[in-house]
Amino acid sequence: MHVEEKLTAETFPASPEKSTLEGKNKFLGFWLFLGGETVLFASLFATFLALRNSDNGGATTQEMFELPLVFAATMLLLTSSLTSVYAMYHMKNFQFKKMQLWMGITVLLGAAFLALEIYEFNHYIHEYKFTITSSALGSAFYTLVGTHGAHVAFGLLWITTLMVRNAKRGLNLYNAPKYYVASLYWHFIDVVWVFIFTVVYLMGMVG
Amino acid sequence: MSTLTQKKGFGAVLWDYLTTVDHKKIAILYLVSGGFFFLVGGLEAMLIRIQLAVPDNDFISAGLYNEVLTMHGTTMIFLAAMPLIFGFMNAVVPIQIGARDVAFPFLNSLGFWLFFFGGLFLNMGWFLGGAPDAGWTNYASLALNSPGHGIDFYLLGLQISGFGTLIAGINFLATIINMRAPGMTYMRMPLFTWTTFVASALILFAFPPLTVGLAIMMFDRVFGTGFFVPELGGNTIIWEHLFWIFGHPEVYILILPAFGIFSDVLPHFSKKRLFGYSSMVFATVLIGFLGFMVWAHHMFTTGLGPIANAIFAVATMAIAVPTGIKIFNWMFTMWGGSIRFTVPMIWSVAFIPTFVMGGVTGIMLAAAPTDYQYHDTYFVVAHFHYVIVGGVVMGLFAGLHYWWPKMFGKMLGEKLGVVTFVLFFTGFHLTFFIQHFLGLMGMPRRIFTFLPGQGLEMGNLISTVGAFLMAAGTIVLLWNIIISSIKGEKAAGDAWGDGRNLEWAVSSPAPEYNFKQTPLVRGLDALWVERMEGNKGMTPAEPLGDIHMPNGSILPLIMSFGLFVAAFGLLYHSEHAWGIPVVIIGFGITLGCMFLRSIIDDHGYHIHKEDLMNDDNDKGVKA
Amino acid sequence: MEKRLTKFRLVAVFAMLTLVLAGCGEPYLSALQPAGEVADMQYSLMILSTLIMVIVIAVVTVIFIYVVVKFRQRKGEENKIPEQVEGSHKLEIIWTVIPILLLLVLAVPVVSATFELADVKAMDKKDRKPEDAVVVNVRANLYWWEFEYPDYGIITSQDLVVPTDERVYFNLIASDVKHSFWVPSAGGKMDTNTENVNKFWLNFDGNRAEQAGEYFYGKCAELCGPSHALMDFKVETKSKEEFVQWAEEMKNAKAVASSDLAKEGEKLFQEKSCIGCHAVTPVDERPEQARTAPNLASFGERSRVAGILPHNEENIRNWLKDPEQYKPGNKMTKTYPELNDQELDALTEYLSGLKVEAK
Amino acid sequence: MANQNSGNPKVDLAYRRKKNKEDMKYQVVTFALMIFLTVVAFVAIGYDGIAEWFKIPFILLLAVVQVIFQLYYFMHMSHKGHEVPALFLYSGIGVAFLTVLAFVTIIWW
Ligand code: HEA
Ligand code: HEA
Ligand code: HEC
Ligand code: CUA
Ligand SMILES: [Cu+2]
Repeated sequence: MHVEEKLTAETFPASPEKSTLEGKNKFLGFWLFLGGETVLFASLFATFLALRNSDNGGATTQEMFELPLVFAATMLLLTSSLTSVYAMYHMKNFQFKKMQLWMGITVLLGAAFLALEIYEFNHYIHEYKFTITSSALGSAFYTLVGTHGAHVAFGLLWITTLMVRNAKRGLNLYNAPKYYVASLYWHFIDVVWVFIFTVVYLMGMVG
Repeated sequence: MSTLTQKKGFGAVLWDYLTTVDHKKIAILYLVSGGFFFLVGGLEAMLIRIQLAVPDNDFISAGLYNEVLTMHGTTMIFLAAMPLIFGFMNAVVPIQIGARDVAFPFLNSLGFWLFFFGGLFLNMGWFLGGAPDAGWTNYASLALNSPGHGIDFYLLGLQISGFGTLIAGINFLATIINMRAPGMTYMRMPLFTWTTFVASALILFAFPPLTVGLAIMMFDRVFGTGFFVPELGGNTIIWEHLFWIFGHPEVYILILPAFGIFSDVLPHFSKKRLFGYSSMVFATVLIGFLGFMVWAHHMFTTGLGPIANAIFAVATMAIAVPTGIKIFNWMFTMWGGSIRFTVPMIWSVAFIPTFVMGGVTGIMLAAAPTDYQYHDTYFVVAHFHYVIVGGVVMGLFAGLHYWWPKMFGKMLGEKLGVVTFVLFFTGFHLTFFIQHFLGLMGMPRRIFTFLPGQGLEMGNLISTVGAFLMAAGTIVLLWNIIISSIKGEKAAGDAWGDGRNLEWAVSSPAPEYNFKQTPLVRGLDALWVERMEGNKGMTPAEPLGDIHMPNGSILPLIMSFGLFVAAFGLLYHSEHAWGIPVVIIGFGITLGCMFLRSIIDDHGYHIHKEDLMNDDNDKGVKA
Repeated sequence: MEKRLTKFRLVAVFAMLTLVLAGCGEPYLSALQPAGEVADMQYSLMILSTLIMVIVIAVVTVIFIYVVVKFRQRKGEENKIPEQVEGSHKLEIIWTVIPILLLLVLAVPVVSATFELADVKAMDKKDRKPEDAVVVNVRANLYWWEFEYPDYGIITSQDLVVPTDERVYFNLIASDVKHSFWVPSAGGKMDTNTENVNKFWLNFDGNRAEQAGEYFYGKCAELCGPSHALMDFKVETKSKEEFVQWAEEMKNAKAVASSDLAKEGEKLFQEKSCIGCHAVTPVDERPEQARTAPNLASFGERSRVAGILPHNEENIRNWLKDPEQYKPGNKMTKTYPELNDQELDALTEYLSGLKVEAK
Repeated sequence: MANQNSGNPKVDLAYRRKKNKEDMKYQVVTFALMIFLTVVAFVAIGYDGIAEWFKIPFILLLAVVQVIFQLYYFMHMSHKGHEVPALFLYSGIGVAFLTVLAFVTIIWW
């Protein structure tokens, strides 16, 4: 089966992401990559935890963090996880248009999340003079949350590129694994965020 | 001459190598650049030994010594040993598992070029106002205190090459999991493939902490963050942990593939199957696993407290058990065999007692209270050169001689090989054995000179003499390579005779598609099994058909070059206005290439059945 | 009987190993010639572990040589195909279990010694009296050491003075980059970190200290910059009474310049801003951060200049003239106006006369 | 190629669509649970009536449960063919756990 062969809903395989060797490799390689990312974020979390009280006399996390904002951000990201699941659902059903649509919604939600985060950082910097250089806590906070944010931004770029690139030619076995892997990446970002809101924000409120 | 390889001009050959995604050519790229860096690192070692030959020497100054010392360690570990290992993995592993290619040919090439430009960047320090000087461990307080840009070269250079390593690791994992030929079950994989697998897994989990450590230290130095600045509430111990969480697995990343090489060579030249294959596999996995829970044995004197020290001491000692299993299995592989002392075999045989000596001093170091005495002395230097040179480098030498014919189609001279061995081996023990005692007698490591009258003169002089012997051995090796590539004997597919694994079933060098027909594997030591049943070669698992090949690409090189450029911008951004624009340009190049890569479809090409049939008969046939 | 014999053999091997190793190095510097409780403990662990390792190496070597000699391919055997043995469970169990046992033998004393050596309860005790335990605050600085005796309110540099035959407790910290405090003859090292205080103890054996000579040598064991190699210090041991007496004398010591030349030196010491960094009395009440240079109160009695050069007028003079030549990257170079010959003489004279001990 | 089913594409399709739909139902339930867990965590922290010592372990537990949902349902780890990914992910989590554990226990200054 050639990868770019035009398929129909009937001939489209059940696991399009794994029905070519390239797809299988991509699928596996990406999971491996996520294993490594786990350790990468763990190192950042660990560093943050070691420095979470090193505020250098500046504002403490209890003073700064505002739960409503974090809650809103969390809802946006969690929902975007669900919308990307919808996109994959339509991919399996070979409904390209619907898939694109849900991917698009995912991107919008992700962008909204990112905007909130930028607003939040800006707020801390101007309101509390809490910057990446003001204390070790600041360094650890912005690096951890910022790395996550950078992942979100990269994810947005990636998914958008995919959508634009494939808008005209529809779904095939060459690009199905790409979409699949991008959605895995998106879920992973969500997983990391679950720990960020728990460990950084919620635990930061407890002190 | 085959229809596929016509004579090409120099330019075409160069272009071919710059754009290649063929694992066998990437192997050669790794081998050549790793070999070059080995010479550089060795030269630095010679400077160290000359400086320390006599007390109060002023051959090189204190500041320069620290740079040489740091670059020696860093170059040897990151730019020599690892790439050489990757070279052999690339040359051999896909063939050993009966694959036509690796899982990600494009990424494979990207991994190489990232390493290459990272290494280049690291060494730029020499020409641009100072190399890193805080030791290869680059402890935070000293690194942040170091003036000039040396440390920045270290941080950015290793960051770039680290990405390359990570990519290479993922590639090998995916290759071994997904690309094995029919019948090549996990428990039939040659040990070199197994150790590649485990080492790649270690890379996958060990490099991210290094990435984080390098990144946050770079932030501290370049942007003024406070991770390691006590005045801002930072903590330098974090660096030590991050470094060693990476650093300890790293030493197993180096040694495991070397173990793999020995595990392939010893059975081959003993004409016997590997003794206790499954326990060898088990031991490999166990070493990899334990490797992640012992890192703090490098930090016994940091002040972690007795509970942590005791736990890490005992955990470290546990590694003796799986390693011991391996040592005995190797000896019993030879037991009852018919040992042929070829050059690779000589290296492998000599490795056994040498490594045991290095390993047992490791256990001595693991005894926390005594490590308070050994730590940061020449005893440690002796330990790790015994395991690294006596293990890794000897493994590389064994592998080099063993697979040279497979990679280049010509044998290396055996006589000169023996000369190299004798010189290097004698020199090695002369250099490093005495260092155990120097350490115990009170000589700290990383000192640029020592004072007369403290009883350290004799030992240091002997050590230096030994180093010259090693250098002589290395030079003979270079000579051997030159001579034999001019008039070496042409190697057959099964270059050494009695080959056991699949790499000996294809021609030397292997055709670009490795196997005309994917082989069917029917047991451990696949080729040997066929031979014992009277077959000449492997049984094919598929009919002859078109072979799908990936296209070459120049993008990996440009992508890596982009990061190289960006790194310069970052390094100089605080003192030159062009810094930030250069960062943007650099990242732009890289992102642009990534963008191109993702929008240009690359379906590769096919080698047609007819061409394969016309192709030189003895290429890849037996499969 | 049987048991006693094996025990005897063990002791004999121990003794032999001890003899062999003890020949090594200088008694004031070598970890192989321990001179105190900690070093002894570590030394006996070293011997124990070496012994185990010698056994391991011996076993491996014997099998190894046998195999390599016995099973090499001889002429005419080129086509022989040895039996393809898969493995042997019995053997594998043997070489799994025996190493585990050997490691247990090592691990038990290792763990107990780890806790023993970390026992600093005595110094942390609430309302500890100076008589209970001697405490020294060690502060490591780029290429020089400061030793503060909080119980006596005095400070020395470069030369550590300790009482013998009792546990001396140390608080260790670094003021700039990480260093490591190591007196090989007395025991293993402990790092001086930049952000936290480390604690440990040593014990100096009076008799063996005497045999070792005037001083024990101490070293910095963590790469800290160009002059890391030269960051040495000395340890002077005294009996408890002498130590207490010394401390009292230190408390009351004053810098006095006797000769005219020395008086001139004293004046220069003020004028050339030396006093801005160096204190000349052992009681220095400035905060740590202000104490940026070695305390010179007892400089006249030291055995080394800057921790490394033999103590004589020639070297003092040379040091003052160009410290960079002796310790690259040190923090004194270029911080004071250049000195002419006459000024050098005067300062040397003055510095040589800085003594605290009433001898 | 990858059509492991009956061979009649029409039947397969209908069957697969149905199955996918079922899957999707689970996904939505999963999502609802995740939202619920999140709300509980936020409320637990915001509410003063809960003992302080209890809060941190409690929300950590909630996070772990939620992540398991993400991995097994959203990321399909419950489907077969995920043995190797699971192995590597868990290894990664193991290393991650050790790292975090070390940083919260033996870096205390
Ligand atoms: C290839 C590299 C390599 C390898 C394989 C090893 C292997 C081991 N290493 Fe080594 N090590 C280094 C490279 C390596 N090391 C480096 C580079 C450093 C210094 C880093 C720096 O500070 O710059 C270092 C430092 C180092 C230290 C820190 C010392 C210090 O700084 O104070 C310690 C402490 O525990 C240690 C322990 C060990 C142990 C227990 C093993 C074990 O894996 C060894 C196991 C092998 C055997 C034990 C032999 C065979 C076994 C038998 C025959 C069975 C019977 C044996 C017994 C019962 C004992 N190593
Ligand atoms: C793979 C790792 C590796 C390898 C192979 C080596 C190989 C050697 N090493 Fe090194 N070494 C380290 C890793 C390695 N080392 C590390 C990690 C450190 C710690 C650094 C730190 O503290 O931060 C260290 C530190 C170290 C020290 C301690 C320095 C100090 O603490 O002050 C010494 C001293 O003797 C030393 C010596 C040597 C010698 C003599 C060799 C020899 O085996 C080298 C043999 C090779 C040659 C001799 C090649 C020479 C070739 C030529 C001369 C050819 C001429 C050139 C051309 C033709 C172009 N090494
Ligand atoms: C910036 C502060 C500074 C100034 C000013 C300074 N020194 Fe120093 N001095 C140091 C430091 C730091 C050292 C330790 C150097 C080392 O060993 O690395 C030192 C070491 C010495 C030593 C050797 C100490 C020993 O214990 O062996 C002498 C003697 C000395 N200085 C004398 C002087 C004199 C005399 C002057 C004035 C002319 C002077 N110093 C000015 C910082 C200073
Ligand atoms: Cu201080 Cu080395
Ligand atoms: Cu280690």
